[in-house]
Amino acid sequence: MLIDQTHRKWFLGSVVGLALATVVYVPYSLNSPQGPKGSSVLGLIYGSVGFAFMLFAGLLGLRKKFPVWRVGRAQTWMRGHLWLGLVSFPLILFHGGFHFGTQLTRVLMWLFVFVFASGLLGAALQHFIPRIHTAQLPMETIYEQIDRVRGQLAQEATRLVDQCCATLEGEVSGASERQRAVAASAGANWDVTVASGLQADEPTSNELRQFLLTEMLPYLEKAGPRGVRLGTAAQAQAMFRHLRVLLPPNLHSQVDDLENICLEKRQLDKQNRLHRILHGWLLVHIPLSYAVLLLGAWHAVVAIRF
Amino acid sequence: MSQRTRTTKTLAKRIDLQYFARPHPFRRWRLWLSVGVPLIALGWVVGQRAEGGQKAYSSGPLAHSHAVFTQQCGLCHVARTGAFFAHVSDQACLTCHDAPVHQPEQTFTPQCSSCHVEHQGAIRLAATSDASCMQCHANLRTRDGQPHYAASIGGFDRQHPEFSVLAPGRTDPGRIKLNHYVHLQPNLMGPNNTRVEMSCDDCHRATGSGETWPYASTELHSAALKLTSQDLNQRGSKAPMVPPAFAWHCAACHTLQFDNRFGNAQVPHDKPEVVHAFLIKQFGEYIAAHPAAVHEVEASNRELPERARIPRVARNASEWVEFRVEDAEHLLWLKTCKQCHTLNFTGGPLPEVAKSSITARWLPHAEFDHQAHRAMACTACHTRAPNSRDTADILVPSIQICQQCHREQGPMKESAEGRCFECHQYHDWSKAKRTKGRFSIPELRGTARLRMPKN
Amino acid sequence: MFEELRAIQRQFGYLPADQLQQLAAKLGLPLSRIHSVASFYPHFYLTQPARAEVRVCADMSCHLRGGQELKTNLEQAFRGNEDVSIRQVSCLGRCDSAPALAINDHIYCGLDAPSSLSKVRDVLSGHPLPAEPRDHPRAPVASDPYAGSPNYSVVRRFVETRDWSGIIAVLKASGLRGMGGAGFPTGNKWEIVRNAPGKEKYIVCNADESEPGTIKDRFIMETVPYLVIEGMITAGLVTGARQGILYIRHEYEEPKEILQQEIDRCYREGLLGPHILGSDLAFDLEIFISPGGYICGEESALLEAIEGKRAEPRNKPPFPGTNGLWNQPTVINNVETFTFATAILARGGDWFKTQGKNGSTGMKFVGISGDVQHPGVFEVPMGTPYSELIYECAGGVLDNRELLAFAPSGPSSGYLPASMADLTLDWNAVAAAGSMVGSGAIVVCAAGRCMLDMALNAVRFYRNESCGKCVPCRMGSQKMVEMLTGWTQGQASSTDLQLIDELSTAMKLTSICGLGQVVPVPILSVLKHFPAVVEEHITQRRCSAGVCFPKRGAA
Amino acid sequence: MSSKPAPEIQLTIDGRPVSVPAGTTIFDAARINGIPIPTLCHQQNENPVGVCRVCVVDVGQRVYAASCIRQVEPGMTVKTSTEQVQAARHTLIELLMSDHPAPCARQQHSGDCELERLAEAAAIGQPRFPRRATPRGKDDSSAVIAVDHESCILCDRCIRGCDDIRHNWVLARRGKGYQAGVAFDNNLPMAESSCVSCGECMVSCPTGALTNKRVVGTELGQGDVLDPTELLHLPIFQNVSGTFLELNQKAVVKRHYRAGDIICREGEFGSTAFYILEGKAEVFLSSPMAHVRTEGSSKGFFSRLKSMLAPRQQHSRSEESNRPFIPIDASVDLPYDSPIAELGPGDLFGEMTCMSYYPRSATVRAKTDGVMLEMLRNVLDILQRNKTFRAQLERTYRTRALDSHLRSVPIFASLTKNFIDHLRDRVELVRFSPGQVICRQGEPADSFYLIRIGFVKVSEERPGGDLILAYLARGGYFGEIALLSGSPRTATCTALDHVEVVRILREDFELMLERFPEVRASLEKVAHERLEENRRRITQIQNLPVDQFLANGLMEAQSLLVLDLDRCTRCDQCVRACADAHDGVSRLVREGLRFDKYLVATSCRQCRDPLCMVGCPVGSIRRRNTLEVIIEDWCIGCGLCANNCPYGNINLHPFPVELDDPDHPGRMIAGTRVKATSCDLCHDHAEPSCVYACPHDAAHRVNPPEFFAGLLKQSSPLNRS
Repeated sequence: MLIDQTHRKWFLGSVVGLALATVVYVPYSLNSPQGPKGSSVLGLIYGSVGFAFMLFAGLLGLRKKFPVWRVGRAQTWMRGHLWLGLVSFPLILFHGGFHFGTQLTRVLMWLFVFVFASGLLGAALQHFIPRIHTAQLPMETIYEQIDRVRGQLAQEATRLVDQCCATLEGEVSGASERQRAVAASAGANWDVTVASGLQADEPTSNELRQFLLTEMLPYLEKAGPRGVRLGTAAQAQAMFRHLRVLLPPNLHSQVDDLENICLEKRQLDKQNRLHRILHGWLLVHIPLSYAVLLLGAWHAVVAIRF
Repeated sequence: MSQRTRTTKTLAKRIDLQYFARPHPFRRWRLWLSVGVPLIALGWVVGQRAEGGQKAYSSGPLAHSHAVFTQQCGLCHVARTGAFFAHVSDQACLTCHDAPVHQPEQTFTPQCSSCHVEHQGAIRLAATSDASCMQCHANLRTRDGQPHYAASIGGFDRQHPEFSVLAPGRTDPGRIKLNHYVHLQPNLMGPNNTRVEMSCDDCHRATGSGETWPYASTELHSAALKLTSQDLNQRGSKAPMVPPAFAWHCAACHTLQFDNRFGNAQVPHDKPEVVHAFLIKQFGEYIAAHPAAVHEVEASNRELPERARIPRVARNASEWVEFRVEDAEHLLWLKTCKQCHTLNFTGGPLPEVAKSSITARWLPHAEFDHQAHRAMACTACHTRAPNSRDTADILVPSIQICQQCHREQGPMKESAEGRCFECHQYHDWSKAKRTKGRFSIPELRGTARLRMPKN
Repeated sequence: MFEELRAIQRQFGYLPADQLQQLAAKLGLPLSRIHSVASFYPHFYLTQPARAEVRVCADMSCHLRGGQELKTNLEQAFRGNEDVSIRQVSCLGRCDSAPALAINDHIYCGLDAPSSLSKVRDVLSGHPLPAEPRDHPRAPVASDPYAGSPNYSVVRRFVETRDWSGIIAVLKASGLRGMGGAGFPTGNKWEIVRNAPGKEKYIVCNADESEPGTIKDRFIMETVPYLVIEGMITAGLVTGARQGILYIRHEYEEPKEILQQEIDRCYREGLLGPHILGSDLAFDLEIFISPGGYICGEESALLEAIEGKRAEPRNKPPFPGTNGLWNQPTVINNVETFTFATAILARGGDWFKTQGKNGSTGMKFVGISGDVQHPGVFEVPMGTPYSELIYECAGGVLDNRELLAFAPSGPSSGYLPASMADLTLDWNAVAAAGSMVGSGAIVVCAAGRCMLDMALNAVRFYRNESCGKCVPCRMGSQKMVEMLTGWTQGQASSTDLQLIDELSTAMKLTSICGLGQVVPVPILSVLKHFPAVVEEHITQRRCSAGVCFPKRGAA
Repeated sequence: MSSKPAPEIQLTIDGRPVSVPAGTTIFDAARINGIPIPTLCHQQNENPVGVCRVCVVDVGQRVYAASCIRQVEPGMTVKTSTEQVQAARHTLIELLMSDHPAPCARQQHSGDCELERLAEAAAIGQPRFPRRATPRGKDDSSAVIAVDHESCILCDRCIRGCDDIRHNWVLARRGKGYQAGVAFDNNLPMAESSCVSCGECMVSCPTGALTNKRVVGTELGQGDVLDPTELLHLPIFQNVSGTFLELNQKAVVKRHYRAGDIICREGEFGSTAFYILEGKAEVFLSSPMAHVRTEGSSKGFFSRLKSMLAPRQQHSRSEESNRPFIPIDASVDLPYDSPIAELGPGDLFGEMTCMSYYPRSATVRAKTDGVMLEMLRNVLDILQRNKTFRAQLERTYRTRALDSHLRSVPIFASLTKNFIDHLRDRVELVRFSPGQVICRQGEPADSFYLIRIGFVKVSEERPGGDLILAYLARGGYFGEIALLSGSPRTATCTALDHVEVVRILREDFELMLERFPEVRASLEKVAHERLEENRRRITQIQNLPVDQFLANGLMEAQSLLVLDLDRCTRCDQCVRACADAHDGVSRLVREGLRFDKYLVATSCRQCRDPLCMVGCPVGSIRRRNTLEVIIEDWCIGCGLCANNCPYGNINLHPFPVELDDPDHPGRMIAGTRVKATSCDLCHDHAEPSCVYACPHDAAHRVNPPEFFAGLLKQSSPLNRS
């Protein structure tokens, strides 16, 4: 979400609406016999308009549950949610005359404060974080599928290492497609002699496998960078530098691939974190807003009754 | 260079196409919370309900007077049978309270709750807002179309007219000659020839503090006592000043001796007839006891100058009594009594004492609590009193003096209560009727079911 | 068929698949057969060639004279340029003016790197290539009985006498042997054909001179074409053949023109045609332009090529004398053989016998190339010592360096050390020394050459030119090249010497044709005469000539 | 041949005096006399060529003679196994072994690689020679014979088998020297060559160079295994090597069917084809003749979108095909209105399933009791390449299918029966194997093609790579542009799988145009549209700096779902909306490559080269002229398109339908049938649901070149300087 020029209409509308409400409120609050009260006509208007806005904002959740309903573009709803939700807070404050009341209303007000605050925070987060996300995570994937993708990365890494090991252990069939190509291109049609590159190197291959088992796979299979050396970019770089020293140059591209896998994993971890930030506030916002709506409705009933 | 290729296909193939059908923990959490938190809220509401209390919906704590039945909303919020709404009707209030009408001429009677706003916490319900009054008084219409006072009042400090007693030309109707100026002079001759200096509260007090009046008669006449104690007990803290009474405030200095033979014996402070009878009785008794005295020539009496020239000798005891009474009365009527009272010699043997006509309440439609103002010097408000030499002077302070402190309220205004109810009563309690209590303590406290009266 | 293919190639620049298909339909041949033939000859392109097809000769003489460096220079200059394809090619027959290179089939000799670069750039920028300079002076040939003005006296005489047995007798008496390398007595060959039964008989002149260092035929054809033609006519008349085919390699554009002029002249003068000189004798002569390849010089392969097939040598026997072209008796002789046959018949058999010296008889054209001052073709009497040929005819070793080795007959003869330079040009003497006179293509190596490198170069030539028909030659030549390359690159194995020995034996014994049999000769000769060089490479991984073992940094 | 017995010739072999008729080879002479001489290139039924040289013997000459070809001479002294001879042989075998991938395919399968057997006999272990460094390659194109050039020893046995024995003249040597090899025709992949799959070469080959191909499940489980002789008696197996048939014995079985038996069901994957020997069968479609229609759009705000089936009469879509016939994998087409047809003896069905493993395109049920041959692709390949069978097939096609085939192409609908009869004997069925070029850009045009089987890719060669213009499926036609204009071919058409086209020669085509001006008019219109569309696309490409754009395949897309990542909060609403709009099946994956700050989500891109089309067994998926993908009514729900789509953007949507009860004919039972669906852009609505549901204005459906035009200009190398 980007709060930009396209929001101008909403922004102006909200400002105007709010100004209007304030203009009405000031004399009202000054003149009303017992001060501004929810039960006064204006108070009720504020209350009901505010609640209507809240309800509208809350309906976004419902709207999202039925995305295909042709009841207005989700974007419109979102903007409504954002701006009407924003306006609803002062309206409700006006409604209560800046008093939080007792028990039910106080609970309600505090919940609303939390909902409002989390909403503001959320709006800010959703304004800024996507850009960070985009800039820093070129390899992001679908958040829900991170676990699955991680598993696939692990498989890919295993495959790569198997390939390298096969090359190192001199299996012509297994791995030396590239090598054979190198051999073939080294000599012209006539002058090729023997491709002598296939020299077995068991210790290196063992070390590579060890790296896979003790470093790479634990890192790839577990979410988060904690406790794994590959988790930090600098250390990972150092380790791969070491691998490059260890392995013959014809396998360096595989090492690059492995490093790339780690990079992707690192990005996925980061995505995990960012996603939690980006959507974590919803864990507060949504449940509380439901509670607010519920209690608000109850409050309305009770208030109308008594 | 890395050989890994990212193509749309490889990327998309990694994704389980139905992933969104299985909620991710994150979404599951959201769902549970979204269900859970409203449920908790609902539970709370229901819990409150189950507890029986409806306090939770209370828009605020009740005033002290009603706090007892906080849990019993139904006491006031009486729903009509079958109706949803349970607004507080006047009837509910009238169950316990009588609310005499304000003014027979008023065109509109507001609902109780419109002035007595409940759920505002421990406030006095009587402390209604000015706005309640201004509903009418801002632009007063009466049934007869004749507002008696100002027709448009905005508040105590806004368009409130000057106290009517202070209207020009108005004088104190009191007939007791009192010179405040003289009384406040230093070095006055006090009782028993002592010198005294008087202060206001030697005579003006709001309540009987139990303290004795400094100038009260040592031997009071019962009649005088009776009067004062009635005055003292009737009106609570907002009682007006105790009206000055001879026995309490004057008698110590203004002694009523009538004859030297009786020392300092005094005549009762009563009607001339009573005094006359007293004198006859006194002298009669004296002559009876001192028959010799009939013939004693009276030394000239400085105090009665008219009489000094002709000493009269009684012929007999009764004559003596007659003379002596005459003399004493002469002294009393022309000097002692006349000092304060206005005596009319209308032809009868005895003068007629004019009614004292002391005004007990200067502001009949308002209350003023001197006690509340005790911190101030009397003259701070009654500024004219020290220089008042004339009984006719009305020494009630101007409203402007009040308004110096009593203004529109607010924390920044640093003012004393300025709302109407501070001085004015809405209900005309003089017309109050008795109400009948119906509730038991458990009913009120909410521990027992409320039996609603059938309408 | 080759003409058709050439026509297609001229039109399209290569042989497109669909054109081959159409050709197959036109000729009524299976497509597989046409493709099989077309793919055999490197002259035909099956795919679109580059705009500049540069072919650098890398065989012996050119190798000695900087062919490799030229190729490297070109490769560096045009690396990554898809419009230029630089390849190595087998001997272009310009050994006297090495190094030679062909750009889009135009041959240039003795170019240095800059001028060849500019030539290639010219091609790329679309300039037409300048014609090949033709500056071969016609030196008088001592053997020429007509001294430059031919009158075809032999033919004329035969038309009159028709004494075929006499001619064969003269030839036999002269001791003339095939000058192409194998040295089969010419008279006997003609006689066999003469006696062989057959509906048709053919005379084929093998002018497919392709062995590195061999340039004499070109010289002969350019200077005394009439002797060749007369020799062929004579052979035809003697054997009863009525069709003569002069099989010339396609690189010999100029000799072909000269010959064609001469043939045209003969037709005009009645020396060729259905009625030679008005008689009932008939003989037609045509030039067949070879589609290319050294193997075509092998007689049976040459016949296959004429028949429009892959030039794969036949299993012998039967020999061409009885089962030659189109399975008919066929005389196949070298240009030089026909030339000398004419000379002998014109001058008499004794003349030839008296020409030799040092106990040898006969004359020989030799081409001397490689590290000599004046490479060229020389007509010398047999029996002349090689040292005399090198030092006197060719002006000595280049830059007055020491003579290191020489090959008496190109790669097929193997290398002989300088110590054997006193050997005389004599069939038997040279054979005794383990080599052969062959075609007389003397290639000289000056001191400072690596003989292993030279052997590898020769073996590689054979590998490149192997037709691939039989296993020993196809596989053996390749494996031998690989092993020798390994030696020059420090990858020798201890069993290699033994293996080379076994392989050489097997190749010599089992190959179908001479090519396969001579593949091992160069390396065997080096092993025999320069064991130290081989030893040095194998055991010490050192090349004192500084040719082998590519520098690590250079790669 | 002279009837005179040849004179006897005396000679000595290995010290034994023997006498054989003149003209006998040494090899035979020795063999007759019980002296075995090893050989590789020689076979008794073929003329000797003497190329392997393994059979060399010492005849006392300078060089050894190849005994297989050298004839005996009087007084010859032959030594077949002297130490030197054996050493030479040893070297030769070792040479061959050094390039031989031991064990080769033949050795692996049947253990009878002659070279390896010889090597074993000669105790050759690891060859001492260096191994071959340049690979020679394999040719896996043929369905029946695997070609491994690595194993080839150039013995010429296959060549002689092909040329001399079978007279097919397909095989020959190619190249020269060490580069020499064996080539089919014009060095074509075997399947593209004129090879008739007689199997002779494979039978002849001594090594693993030509081996019988193992097809998946080479053995058919049920049915009667046929004896090769039995097969050879069938005219359609004439001229096939019996040995070859024996090797493939279990890949063809005879099966008996009772009337009413289901032989195969539409949508099933299979690997066999059926040839009817006796009896009749009916072929029909049981899938509902309808397409998926998304409903509930404009009715009300809250109506949930429902997907339902609708036939084209009820719900006609723009540019929907109105063809009256549905192409299926048999020699007949099915009429749209009543999709059922009859097959009889001599008919073959299931070719595409068998050759390209496509799902069955229709259900076949035995109408009468009958006998059928069920065969795997190797046998089918033999059959299809058989000249007799091909003639029969063409005959069948001409009499039965040409009519409906031509008429199912709308523009030919007006052809008269007369003219079709005229064409009947003039059209030609031509087969192409996968990857084979049918006509090439720039070549002169000589015919017009109608696709009978398989898929054809139409592409244009452009600097920097081929541009795919279209994929054509069965019923498609091509080649008209060049014929109409008389210019060379404007595009290259390549077979994507086993393709069979009907070729209409230029003169017939021109005759048709002459006689049916309306055909000409509509053809010209189509040709013009095609050209115009191609031209438009090419200008588009030329105007854009395309490197990265092309690299992402965006050029091929005509409509992209892009997500502005700066706005997208990754809330997944779009995916949910899509799933919601399509009964819980999302047609969109929010993952893919990025282009600038946009994520190109994987949702149907309406590719210009829709790979999904390729392989549809009934040709029900195709592109509109607007390039939108449309799935026709006769989709049988096999799911191949879903597999083929590189982006997983085709989904299978299940629908309840009434089906014939297999147990009680005539009664119906409830069942489920699936239909393929792809992003329909929610086209009943103003905008796609995903875009509509995006709360953050991040999702957009765009035309890539327009949308990215600004970006592309920026990144243009020209503007950068």
